[in-house]
Amino acid sequence: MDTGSFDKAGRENPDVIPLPTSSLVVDLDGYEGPLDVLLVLARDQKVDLLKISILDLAEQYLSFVEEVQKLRLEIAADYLVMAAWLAYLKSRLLLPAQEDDGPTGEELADRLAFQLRKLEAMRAASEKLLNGTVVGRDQLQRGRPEGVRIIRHSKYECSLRDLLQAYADQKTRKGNTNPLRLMREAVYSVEAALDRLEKMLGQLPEWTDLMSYLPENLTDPFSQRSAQASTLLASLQMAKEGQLELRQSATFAPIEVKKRKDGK
Amino acid sequence: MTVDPEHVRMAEALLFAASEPLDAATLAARLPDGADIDAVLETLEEQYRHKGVNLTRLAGKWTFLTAPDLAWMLEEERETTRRLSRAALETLAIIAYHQPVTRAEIEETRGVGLSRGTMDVLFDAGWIRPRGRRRTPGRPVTYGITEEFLIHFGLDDIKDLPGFDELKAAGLLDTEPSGIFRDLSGNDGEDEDEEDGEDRFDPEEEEA
Amino acid sequence: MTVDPEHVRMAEALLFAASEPLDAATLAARLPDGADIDAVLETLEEQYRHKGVNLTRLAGKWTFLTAPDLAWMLEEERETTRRLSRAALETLAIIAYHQPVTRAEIEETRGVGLSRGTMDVLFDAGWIRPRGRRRTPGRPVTYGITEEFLIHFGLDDIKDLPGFDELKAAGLLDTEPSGIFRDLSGNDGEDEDEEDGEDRFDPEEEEA
Repeated sequence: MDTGSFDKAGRENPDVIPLPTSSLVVDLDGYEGPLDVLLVLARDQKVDLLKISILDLAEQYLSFVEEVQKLRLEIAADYLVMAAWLAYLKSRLLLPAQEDDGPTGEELADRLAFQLRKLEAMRAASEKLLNGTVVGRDQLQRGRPEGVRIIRHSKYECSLRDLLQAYADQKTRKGNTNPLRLMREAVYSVEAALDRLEKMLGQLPEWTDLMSYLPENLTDPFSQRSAQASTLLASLQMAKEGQLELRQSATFAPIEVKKRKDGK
Repeated sequence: MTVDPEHVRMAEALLFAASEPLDAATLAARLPDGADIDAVLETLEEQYRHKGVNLTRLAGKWTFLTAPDLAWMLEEERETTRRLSRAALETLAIIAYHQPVTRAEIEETRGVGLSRGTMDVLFDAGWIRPRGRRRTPGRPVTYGITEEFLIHFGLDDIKDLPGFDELKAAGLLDTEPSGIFRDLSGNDGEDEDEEDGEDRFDPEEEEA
Repeated sequence: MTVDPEHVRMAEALLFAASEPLDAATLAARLPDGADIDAVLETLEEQYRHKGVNLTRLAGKWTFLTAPDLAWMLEEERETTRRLSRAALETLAIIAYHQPVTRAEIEETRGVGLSRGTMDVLFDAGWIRPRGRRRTPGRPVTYGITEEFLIHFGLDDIKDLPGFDELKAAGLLDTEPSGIFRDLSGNDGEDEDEEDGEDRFDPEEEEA
């Protein structure tokens, strides 16, 4: 395992702090968690991770954490849990094996060593990835690809069942929530006015007040105003179509209508 | 003519990676001093003359372009299947059941405005068409379904669409407490209106 | 080997024009029926081997790239690549080498919790994707790398990752938890359930 190359790269990295030495200038900010601290300490032993002394490492970590705690009271729980675990590991390693369940001290130490090797391997791999051939940096793609012009024909997927379901859903939904329907009764639609005007126009050949075409049964003022507006719109539409003539003798005077003789 | 093949490689890479055509001066500036840029370009032009890609001069600058006789390869026809949005599906259903129907009527039935894209999708699918104009103020365009619609949905006639009661019988309609909402639902009243509209629709105005 | 030079020209034009690597099937679909696409690609690869531009295989697809030895002169054309943080880079390596891998397994390998932003950066870059769910209690999502990752790092296949075979042989790519950091990462208990999770991963659950 090439620990050297990573070491070098690591130091170049701006967010890596100086390695803690015996002088112990410690700053936790630069570490990526307790495993990272262990890895840095292990590298300080300057041996292959396979031959590392986990016991030494545990002691170094514990004194490291102690040192940090002297300087700052706050230390992330992660680091303290690791310290506790390492203290436990140390005791398992030093005391004679007892007849209880659970892994032995050696087994635990092996696991930790394995974890460290694994992290080390991933670090080295990430460095190698970056130092390899990176497209866009070491090898460039065509700067001005003409591309493929795609002529797209869309085909939509929809079954009759989908269609019916959509209609049914919509009907159902609407059926349940449409309180505004009550208002609609009061509105006299332009269509209705047009219908009425068309039917009645022939019966009254002379100039007649437009308002006489309003439906008789309207009582409330809102409906009446609505009918007046709609009837006026209807008359304008019919005048445009050449079916009738409109006149008004003065401002605000009654509007009169007459069927056009040459109208259809 | 002796051209340093390394210079040719360099120019080739530069022209390939450049995001725009390069003129000889720019190339010369990037190549080692003393490179004979004209000879380099001439060599490259010759090398690529019969390839699928040619070194082409555009407005005095150089760039690689697909050989003109192969340009057709860069056009791809693609058919994509897409699902209709719920809005499009409902709109289509309303048009099918109520045609001819205006945009405003669709909006009223759905109780929500119709975004432009919704109708576009249905036109794109070839399922709806303008049918004519309603003889009401503003003369709004009415819409109906097309022959393709009938073919796609396997219908012989638009009247083959199941009616409201059949939908209910088929379990497609949630038969919620029907009595309570009957007055509110307004189906009766509104359908009446639309039926009138249908009658007034002037077939002569259809733009087939 | 006799290859129709017209087919070579066509493949050349397509590969030059494409804005991303193309696989053999895509090329074959665009070439005339019966074109020997493997032979065509082999011919092209050979023709361009010593040029300023090479035909390269990335993620199982083919693309033209500038020759690696000319990188120094293409300074200006180079994309400015975002620098990844050490955490992001390590996470990316762990995902690449161990995929499919869960968040908890990444955290265990690094011995530290993963901040939310770390994965976001990798997703943003388009280098990782969710792959499916581990069939263990909690059904955690697993992550893997994308084709873009392979393309960006100049790899044809995941097995081309540096040192992949050695690491695998050394057992360093096992995701079996050591149990040490159960308490550290705060995933207590859950890790236990994930033991031999890799074996239990159900490929059917992968969302391709």
